[in-house]
Formats: sequence, structure tokens, C-alpha cells
Amino acid sequence: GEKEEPLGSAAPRPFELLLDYFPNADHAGIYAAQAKGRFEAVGLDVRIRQPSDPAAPIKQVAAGRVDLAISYEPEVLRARDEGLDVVAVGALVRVPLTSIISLPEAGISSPADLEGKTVGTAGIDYQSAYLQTILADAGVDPEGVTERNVGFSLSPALLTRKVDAVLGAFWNYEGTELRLRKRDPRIIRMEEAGVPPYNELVLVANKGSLEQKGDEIRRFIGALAAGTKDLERDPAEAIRGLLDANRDLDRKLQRAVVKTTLPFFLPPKGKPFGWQDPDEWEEFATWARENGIIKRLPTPGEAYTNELLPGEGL
Amino acid sequence: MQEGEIAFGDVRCAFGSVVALDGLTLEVRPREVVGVVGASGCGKSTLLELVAGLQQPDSGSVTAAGEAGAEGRLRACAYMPQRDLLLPWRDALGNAALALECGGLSRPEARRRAEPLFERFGLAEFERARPAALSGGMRQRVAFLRTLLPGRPVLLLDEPFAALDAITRHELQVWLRETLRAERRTVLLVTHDVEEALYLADRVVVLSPRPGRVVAEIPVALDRSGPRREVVTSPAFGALAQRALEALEG
Amino acid sequence: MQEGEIAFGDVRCAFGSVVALDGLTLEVRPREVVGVVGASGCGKSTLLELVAGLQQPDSGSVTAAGEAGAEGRLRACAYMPQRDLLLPWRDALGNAALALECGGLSRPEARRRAEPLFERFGLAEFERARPAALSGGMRQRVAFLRTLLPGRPVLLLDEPFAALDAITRHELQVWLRETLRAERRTVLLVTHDVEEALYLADRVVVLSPRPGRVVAEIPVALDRSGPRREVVTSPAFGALAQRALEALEG
Amino acid sequence: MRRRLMTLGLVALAVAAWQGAASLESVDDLTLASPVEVVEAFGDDGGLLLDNAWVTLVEVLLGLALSVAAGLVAAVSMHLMGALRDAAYPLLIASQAVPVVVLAPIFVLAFGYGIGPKLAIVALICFFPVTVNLLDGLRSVDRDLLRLMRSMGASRLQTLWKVELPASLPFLFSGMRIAATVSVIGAVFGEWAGADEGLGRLVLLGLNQLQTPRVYAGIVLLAAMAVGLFALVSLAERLAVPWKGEQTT
Amino acid sequence: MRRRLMTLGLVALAVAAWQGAASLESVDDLTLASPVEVVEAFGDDGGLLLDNAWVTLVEVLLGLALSVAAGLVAAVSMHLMGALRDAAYPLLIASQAVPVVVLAPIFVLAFGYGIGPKLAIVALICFFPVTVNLLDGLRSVDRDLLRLMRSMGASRLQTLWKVELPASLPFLFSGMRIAATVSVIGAVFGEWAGADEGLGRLVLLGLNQLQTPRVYAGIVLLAAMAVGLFALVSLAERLAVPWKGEQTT
Ligand SMILES: Nc1ncnc2c1ncn2[C@@H]1O[C@H](COP(=O)(O)OP(=O)(O)OP(=O)(O)O)[C@@H](O)[C@H]1O
Ligand SMILES: Nc1ncnc2c1ncn2[C@@H]1O[C@H](COP(=O)(O)OP(=O)(O)OP(=O)(O)O)[C@@H](O)[C@H]1O
Ligand SMILES: [Mg+2]
Ligand SMILES: [Mg+2]
Repeated sequence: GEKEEPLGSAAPRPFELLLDYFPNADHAGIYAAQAKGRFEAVGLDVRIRQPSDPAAPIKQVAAGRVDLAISYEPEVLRARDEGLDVVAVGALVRVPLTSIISLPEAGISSPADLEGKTVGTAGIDYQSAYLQTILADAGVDPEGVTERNVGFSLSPALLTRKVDAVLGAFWNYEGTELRLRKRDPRIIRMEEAGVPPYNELVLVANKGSLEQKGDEIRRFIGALAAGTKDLERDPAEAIRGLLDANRDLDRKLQRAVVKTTLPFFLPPKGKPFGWQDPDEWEEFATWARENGIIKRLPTPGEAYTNELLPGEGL
Repeated sequence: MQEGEIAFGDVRCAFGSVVALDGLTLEVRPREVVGVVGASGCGKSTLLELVAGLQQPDSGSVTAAGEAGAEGRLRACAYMPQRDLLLPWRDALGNAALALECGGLSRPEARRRAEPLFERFGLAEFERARPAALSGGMRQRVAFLRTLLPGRPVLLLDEPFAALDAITRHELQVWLRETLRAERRTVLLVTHDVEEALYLADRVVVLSPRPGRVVAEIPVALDRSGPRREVVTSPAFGALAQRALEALEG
Repeated sequence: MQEGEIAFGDVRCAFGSVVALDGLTLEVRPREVVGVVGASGCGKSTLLELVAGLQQPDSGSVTAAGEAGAEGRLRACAYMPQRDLLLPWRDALGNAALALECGGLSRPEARRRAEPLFERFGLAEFERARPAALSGGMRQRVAFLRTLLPGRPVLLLDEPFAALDAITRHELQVWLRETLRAERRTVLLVTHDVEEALYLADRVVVLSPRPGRVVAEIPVALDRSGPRREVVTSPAFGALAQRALEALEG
Repeated sequence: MRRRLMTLGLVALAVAAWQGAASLESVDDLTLASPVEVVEAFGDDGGLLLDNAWVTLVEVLLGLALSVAAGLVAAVSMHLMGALRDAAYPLLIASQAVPVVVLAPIFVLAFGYGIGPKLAIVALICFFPVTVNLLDGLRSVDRDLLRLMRSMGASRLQTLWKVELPASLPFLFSGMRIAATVSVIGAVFGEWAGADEGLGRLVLLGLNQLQTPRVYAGIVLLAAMAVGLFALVSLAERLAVPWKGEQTT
Repeated sequence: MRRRLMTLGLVALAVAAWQGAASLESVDDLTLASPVEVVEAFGDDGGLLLDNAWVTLVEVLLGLALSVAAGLVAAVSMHLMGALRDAAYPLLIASQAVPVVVLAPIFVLAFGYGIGPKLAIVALICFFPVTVNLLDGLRSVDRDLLRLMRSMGASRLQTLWKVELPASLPFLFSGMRIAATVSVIGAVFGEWAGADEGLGRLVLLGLNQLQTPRVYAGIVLLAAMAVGLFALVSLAERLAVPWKGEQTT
């Protein structure tokens, strides 16, 4: 139950949260909870930090320098594979957001249309693997498709028409963005194209420190669940938490993103907030193993746990 | 004909509060050699820079070779400044050839023309030496060569032999005398050596202490055809020197 | 006592293939004023730099104030180089005070000590002028002041008055004579002006053309107490000048 | 006067070229904003831009001060100690080859969050031109001046203070001009390594939100800052080196 | 000799300090790799590192050549045309305030993928120090020398060629030293804007794939490149400016 258990008058404990990226709609629930004082209510003084680069969060949490970090399921698997003792303690967004985005003139409505096209990627190995899986699934000859590393600038690469499609942009973010800009983007989502489903954004903790930090994390997730509930109940109001804390965000855009992403913040029917589907984890890990992203298949439940979710593992 | 003529018309030239020249009036006839002597700081170098077109008078007029504009004066005059101003990255020969190059000659051609005079000026073997490797007097001789070579109609020499020992200086004085007799040019020779002025000039102009004005003009009507030693020791020469020094002491 | 003594023992000093001095032997007694004359490029400046400790001989020995090491010579001598080498960012007074500051005086104190002499050297009103605003002769006088002020036992002067007009030069010669008579110092005076050497020095050393060696030593045993004009026009003086010039012409 | 006019003409030309490029068919206006759009962006969120500009300006000024101080110390001490120069110079050069993203975590580790890491990054990028130029200046002093100082019995420090430093001021100011210019981009990097405000972050967010006009508006402000700092250094030089342009010894 | 020893000692000290910092409790080995780990990394994938280093070296050398040329042209033409300087200088300064990520797409648009954009980025970062230093050098020539040239009837170009350029070589080389040093990081940025090989890419990959030792190995190579280029420029200067250190006019 996300019913806040009052903690008496004890001063809130400092709690460092390292985001996966600069603040955006994906973090609306966190900021909603923060704005409503839900973290204080459970005795946490949450400090929201931004990473110097997308790879930083998992390192920082592994180094025990932050209490909780937001990262990506593939990164968690890699980290464990590299021997970092980290664990995913909950899903922030429980489906893949990574997608293939193209503009109409490229005429790409299904993976099959990628034949003979140029696809821009950020040069991240597992995303290249996604592409290969998708091509294989659609029976497209990989030789016929050119993958081009366009670094960080996925949307620009698309807009300069230097590539026909990009893989790595989020359908909920860049997708919405391009839609609002009247670029009528065509979107192919990973799980629809043969990539095993996974949780795009997960809350990552240092496994070794779960002993003493477990309770705080549990309380954090509880408060976050409540914040996400607020978001569901009254998005327009709850999203202010994010927008007021970050004046430089594009309000229209962020609202639209929250709207499209909300269902995936929330757990599946009957599951607690932050639920991670064990089967999906195993399946994805297997896929990662087969595609050489990781060298060793983690034992079931090694890389993730639902134990700290509201009402779980008590 | 006007070529080579220099004229100052009631010239005043000041630097801020410092008045270098004031009420200076002076005529130099074509092909005349005029020596200028005066106390240190009285405006001799300034006077040359005015003729050379490197300074503009605050009032009054300056003309050289009939040109009143700075640009025209620049074209007419060859100016040897008091500082040798050699280029540290060029060897002696290259420095001597500089003015010729500016006149349009190719570098090798200019060097070829400059070379013969090095022997004559006691600079043999130092053609390839950079200024840093030259003695003070050597540098001055290179600067002197640089000024003479282009053969401009008007020569402005600012203490050309100041850094030379007596012997070398006398040799160069004789050489300059001969050269000027062969191909006459209009010369303004600033010097602090009265003997030098009297030996080389047709007329010696004495300037007052700053602000500089002409306080005496001493025509040198002497027979200077003989050997230098005799000329400068002749009583007539001594008398003129006497006059000049008195004018200087004012 | 040894203080202020200078001694060259069969000194050779070469720059690459150029031999500036060779087989130079010279003794300067304490408090003696020695004039050095010689052809341009014969090694006079090099000679002074050797004494000053700024050059090392390739062979032979150089001592100053009994010091044979370069550092010791550096401490003993005050050296006035041929180029004035004034600091463009300091005004005239600041440049004159530089050596005093290096000697340990505070900047204001050093300036205070330098100031009185500016009047005497005809530099009044130019205390605050930067070198760029000074005439050639003015710059040389500032450099001369800079050298004198610290009162080192040995003075090395490289053509100190070369850029000065006759009158100013004569005044400074007289001034220097008086000063040296009042407080004797050991002086090596390089000059290209034989008259200057004979008027100021107790002994005039004539160097041969490069490589420089001593070819003549002319003791100046004259009564020079009278006014300069009379001294230099006296027959005895003329005779000595004659000897010097002949030695120079070799 | 004529020159002023020409200047204005050329500037107008440049802006026109920009506008032209932006309006090209082949150039998506999300890739390159036109001057007009930028002006509009200033109208729309000028307040936001200025608030963030202020934050960045503070980082730049402090970082620059830090870097000039560091550059002076580095150059002078390397000049005085040959062995130190041989050993430290390669390290200083190497420091310029380390990408900020690699250093950022270390700086955060050392200085925590807040302005500390940003200043460190600005300083790291800016001190180098100052050091190189000053060191080269110190080494290019007329050797005869140094010998004169020796003959006057000047101590090493006296020579440094009275001759070498004044003589190398023109070099120093060239280095400071470069430092002032790159300090701005330094602050941007600093903010990308994690910041809650500042023009750098605004630009980055703008990029990610396809707010191209706002991005270019931010860049215009950054550029203005760079130009202003550059002008400031030039002014400082005119005051500190009045003898420049006069004849030299 | 003694100096050599001191130098070695100081370098050893630096490496030891690095090792020490890396072994600190508070510093995890994902944030900072130790020299030992770096050496191991070289052992493990030296081949990979060198192949990528070669790619980057080519980008650096070409970009540097480009930037020096550009810097020369910019400085000389601004020196010759006052109006151009007034108008163009602010733009050049502004160009240094534009983050690479903003320019990258435009460069890609202009030069497509491949080495083009990378060279452009290196050149953009490197030309500025060259321009500033050379321009300052050209402006700091002894005024009396210029007046002498005028009196000898030298044309503007003759003065430039015979006096101003030779006299400002020391400034130019200071600028080139800085350019050579930052060119390396320029290439890294260039590769981050999209590349399939090169040390920059390798470092970035290493960061993402938590291969910290490889990251630092790559940086060591980048640093070595910077030091090498710097030394090369200094050598070039000794050859081009033999009169430096001699007394000046
Ligand atoms: N550029 C300048 N700026 C300011 N004052 C100057 C400048 N040039 C010369 N002066 C001043 O003008 C006066 C005359 O200088 P000038 O060099 O003409 O004297 P001079 O007769 O050549 O002296 P000298 O015989 O010592 O060379 C001096 O008082 C000097 O201070
Ligand atoms: N630094 C140097 N490098 C190379 N050669 C030098 C150097 N200094 C002097 N020389 C050479 O040594 C010789 C003597 O030079 P020095 O300056 O002592 O002559 P000097 O007697 O002072 O001549 P001047 O009367 O013209 O000043 C000259 O031939 C000169 O070329
Ligand atoms: Mg003069
Ligand atoms: Mg000499």
C-alpha cells in the first residue's frame, strides 16, 4: 500500500537520486512526489542529480556514491556482466521506449521497408543488435541496410535527411516532439518488431547496500508510486512539479509526453507499482547473451528484484 | 629646375608640450650638401623626418624635390635614421639590399648590387652575419649602405658615422665626398661633429637649442681637394670650426 | 691593494670563426682611467664585456677587482653598453634608477637619488618621458646616468658620448673629469674620439684591427687642470693625438 | 567614418548570409534557425534566457579569473625552473587532451555538485593559452636586456619582475584574449556535466526539445559574452601596455 | 644532467600521484583507472588502440593544416583591412562560442558524413589561437621599422612580407603550439558527432561499456599525440626562427 506511514519527527534522511538524463517527462512522477512533499513524508530528503553522461548513473550507484540511479535494463545487464554489484529494484517505464523513427518521405511504415535504407544510430552496441534482430525478424538482408553512427544527434540526422531513419530515439519523446513539430514521424517500436520486451527505464540500487538501504529505497518507491498516482489522477496539476522545478522545459511537449507515456509508468493490472516481469527479464537477458551484449547469462532474479516494491517482500 | 630642392617655411613641430622645432626656415639648393649641427634634443632628427615625409609640421610648409605632400617627400628622399634599425632575421647583405628590394629589384639582384660595396666599407666576410653578430660600427655601416644604394635624389643622413672610430670615419668621409662629387645629390647631413660637417658640407646650418631654429649659416668656401688631414688642419678650416662652435654655444 | 684592478693575461676571444681579441694583455692600476681606441670591429665592446663578466675568454685570464670568476667581475663592474638598452615601459627617471633598484633600493628611493642629476645632464622636464619620446642623445645620457649611479668601483663605458653634439659632449667630459677627480674610480673608456680619450684618460690604449691586440700605450702626462678648450688646443695635446692616430693607422 | 560604414555593411552582409542559408530549401528550419526566428525567440522567452545567461556569466568570470591566475603561476614557475618545465609541460599539454566527460565525474567527486566542477572545467580549458603565450613571451625577451640586468647585479626575481614580465605582457594578453573567448564554451561544457541552470543547459535542452530558435538565441548570448570578454581584455591591455606601438629598445 | 634527473623524478612523481589517487578508497576504479590498469589495457587491446589512433591522427593532421592555413589568411587579411577586422573579428570570436553539437548537423549537411565534418570541427577549434596570436604579432611590430619601410617606398605587401610576418613569427608559433594541442580534443569532438572509428569513438564506447582502463589508455594516446604535435611545432620554430634569442634591433 502506498499509504504513507508517518515517521514521527525524525529529520528526513538525505537520499541521492541520479537521473538517467536531464529532467524530462519520464521523471514527472518523481518531481510530482517531490513537489507534494511525499518523500519528506516518508522521511527522505531526496536530492535529484543529473548525470555528466548517460553511462554515469550506473557507475555512480555501483560506487555507492548515490542511493538510487535511473538507468536502462540493458545497462543493468552489462553492469552485472562487468561485475558491478547493481540491481534493478523497480521499473520507471516498463516497456521499451527505443524505436525506429522515420519521416514520411522515407516511406518506412514497417521493418520490411528498411530494405536498402540508411539507419542512423548512436553507436550503442545493443541498439545495433536491436536493428539486426529486427531485420532478421522481417527477413531483410542486413547487407542491404546501412547503419550509420550519427552520435548524439539522432533527430538532427533525420531532419537533415542524411539518413532515412534513426534507431535509438524514444517514441514517447522524440516521436511526440516531431509530431508536435508537424513532421508526421513514422514510428516502429522495438517490441513490435521482434525485440524481446524490456523495461526501458529502471531504478537501480547497489545490491551490496540493500541490507541497510533497503528500507529507504522501499519508502522511496512507495512515495514515487504515490506521486505517479497523482500524475494519473490529475496530470495537468501533478506535472507542475517537473515544470516548476525546470523552467527551461517545453511545457507543451512535456505534457504531451506524459500523456502518451502515463500507461507505462503504471504497473500492469494487479501488480504493484514498479513491477518488473521476471519472464521478460529472463527472455531479454537471453537475447542479450545470444547477441553478445553480455558474456554470461545472469542467474534468474540476479539482476532485478521486485522485493522492494510497495506491498512486496514484506 | 626644382629636383632635389628642400625648403622649410616657418615650420613648427611639437610633440605634446615639447616643441621640437619652431620658426624654422631653411632652403637647400639642388645638389647642395648641407650639414646640420645643434645641441642634443634640439630637433635635428625631427627635421630630417619632416623632410622624409615621416612627420608633418604643426604649422609652416615643408617641401622636398618640389613635393609638399608627405607621400611625394617619401618618394624623393633616402633617409638614414639615427638607430640602425637592421632586421634581426636578415644577414648584413640582406639588410643592405632591403631598400633596393623595396625599389622593385629581386632579392638576389639586390644582394648582387650591394655586395661590391661591402669590401669598400670594411665589411668583407660579414655579408652573411646577422646584426646580432655585428659590432656597433658595422651595423651603422650596413645601415648607411642600405640608404645609399637606391640612389634617391635627396639624402637625409642622421649621424651616419657616430659609431665609427676616427680612422674608419675619416675614410668614409673621404669616400662620401668623392661619391658626391662624382654624382651630385642633395644632402642633409645631421652630425654632432663640426669637423665632419665642415669637411663634407657646402654650408653648415647651426640650430638653436630646443625649440630648434636656424641661428647661423656658415658657407664653407674652402679648397677641400687636398688630403683630408691637410684640409682639416688648415687655419681657414679652424676659423670656420671656431665660428660654428661659438654659434653652437650661442 | 687590489680593489678596482683590471688585468688581461694573453686573452683570446672568438665568435665562431671570427676572432675578436687575440693575445691581449693589459693591466689597469686601481683608480686609473684608461682610454681604449681602435678600429671599428676590433673587439672593444668584447673587451669590456670580458671585464664585465658577460663574456668568457676562450683562453687567457681576465680579472677585475681581483676577481677572476665571471660572477665576481659582474659584482665589481658597472657596464654601459653601446646600445642604450632602455626599457620602453619605464620613463627616463625609472630607467636611470634601474641599476640602483637592482642594488636593493626601493623604487621611490632610487628615483629620488637619480632625480637631481637630470638637471645637470640637460634632461630636466624629461623625467617622465618614455624612451620613445627621447632623442638619441637623451637616451644615451639616461643610460650613462644608469651606469654611474650605483657607484661601483670599476666603470666600463662603451662610447658613452657617441650620440652627443660637440657642446653637450664637452660639458659631460668636463663633468666626468671633475667627478672622477673627486671620487677616483677605475675606468675603462672605449671611445672613437681620440681627443676624448686623451682628455679623460691617464693612459690611452690603442688596439690593432681585429683580432684586437694592444699596439700602443700612450701615457697622458699633461696638466689638464685648465679649461678644456685650452687643454685640447695645447701643442703637447696635439702631439699625443698625432701619436695615437698614427698608432691607429698602424 | 568610411571604415565604420564598411564595417556595418560587412556585418549586415553576414546576417543576410545567415538568413539566406536558413531559408534554403535543403535546410530544415529545425536544423538552422534564421536571425528572424532568433529575434522572436528573444521576444518569447527573453527573461528565461537572461536569467540563465547571468548564471553562466558568473561561472565564466570566476573560471576565467581562476585560469589566468593558474596560467600565470604555471608559466612563471616553469620559466624559473627548467626541470619543472621539462616535466610539467607535457602534463599540461596532456591535460588538454582529456575529454571533459571523462573528467566531469572526477571533478564532481572532488568538488561535489554546484559551481565547483564548472569552474574547474572552465579553468582547465582557459589556463593553457595563457600559460603557453606567457611562457613564450618570457623566453623571447631581448638577450642583451637580460645581460644588462645581470651586469647590474639584478636577482633572478628582479629580472623577472622588472624586465621579463613587462616585456612579455603583449604575449600574455594574446593568451588572455584566447582564454576569454573559449571560457564561454568551457562554461557550456561545465553545465553539460550537470547543472540546474545556465545557458549551456538551456541550449542542450533546447536541442533535445527541438527548440531550435531558442538554441540559437542562447548561442547568440554566449557569443555576445565571448565578444564582450574579448573586448574587455583588449581594453585592459591598452591600459596596461601604454608603450605598445611606441618604438621599442 | 642533473636537470634530466630532476625531470625524470618529477614525471615519476606525477605517475605515482596518479596511481595513488586511483587507489584511493573514495575513488572507484570505474571513475579513474590506475596507470597499471592502463598498461594492462595496452597489453590487452594495443592493436585496436593503435588502429584507431591512426585514424584520429590523420583527422588531426589534416584539420590542423587546414586551421593554420585559415588562421594565416584570416589574420593577414584582417591586418591589411581595418574594416574587415572590425567586422569579422566579432564573428570569429562568436564562432568559438558555438557548441560543436549544434554545428555538427550543419557540417554534416554541408560535407556529408566521412572525414569532412571532423576536419571542419578540428579546424574551427584550432584556427582561432593562430589568428589571434598572428594578428597581435602583426600589430606589435616596432613602429620605427614600419616608418623605415615607408621611407624606403615599400608597398603594403612588401612591408608585410619583409618585416611584419618575420617579426611576428614568434607569436604565430605560440598560436600554433596552442592549436596543435587542442587539435586532438577537436578530433575527439568530431568523432562524437558521428564516426565509426577513431580514438574519440573508442573512448566514448569505453565510457558506455564501462571499460574504464581502455578509456584511459585511449586518453593516454590522445595526450601523446598532443605532446608530439606540440614538440613538432617547437622544432619547426627553432628551424624557422634561428635569430630568436639573439639580440633584437
Ligand atoms: N616621438 C616623439 N614623441 C615625443 N617627443 C619626441 C618624439 N620625438 C622627438 N621628441 C622630442 O623632440 C625633441 C627633438 O628630438 P630629436 O630627436 O629631433 O632631437 P635631436 O636633435 O635629433 O637630438 P639628438 O642629437 O640627441 O639626436 C626632443 O626633446 C624629444 O624629446
Ligand atoms: N655575439 C656575437 N656573435 C658573433 N660575433 C660577434 C658577436 N659580438 C661581436 N662579434 C664580432 O666580434 C668582433 C668585435 O666586435 P666588437 O663589438 O667588440 O667590436 P667593437 O670594437 O666594439 O666595434 P665598434 O667600435 O664598431 O663597436 C666583430 O667582428 C663582431 O662581428
Ligand atoms: Mg637625433
Ligand atoms: Mg662596440
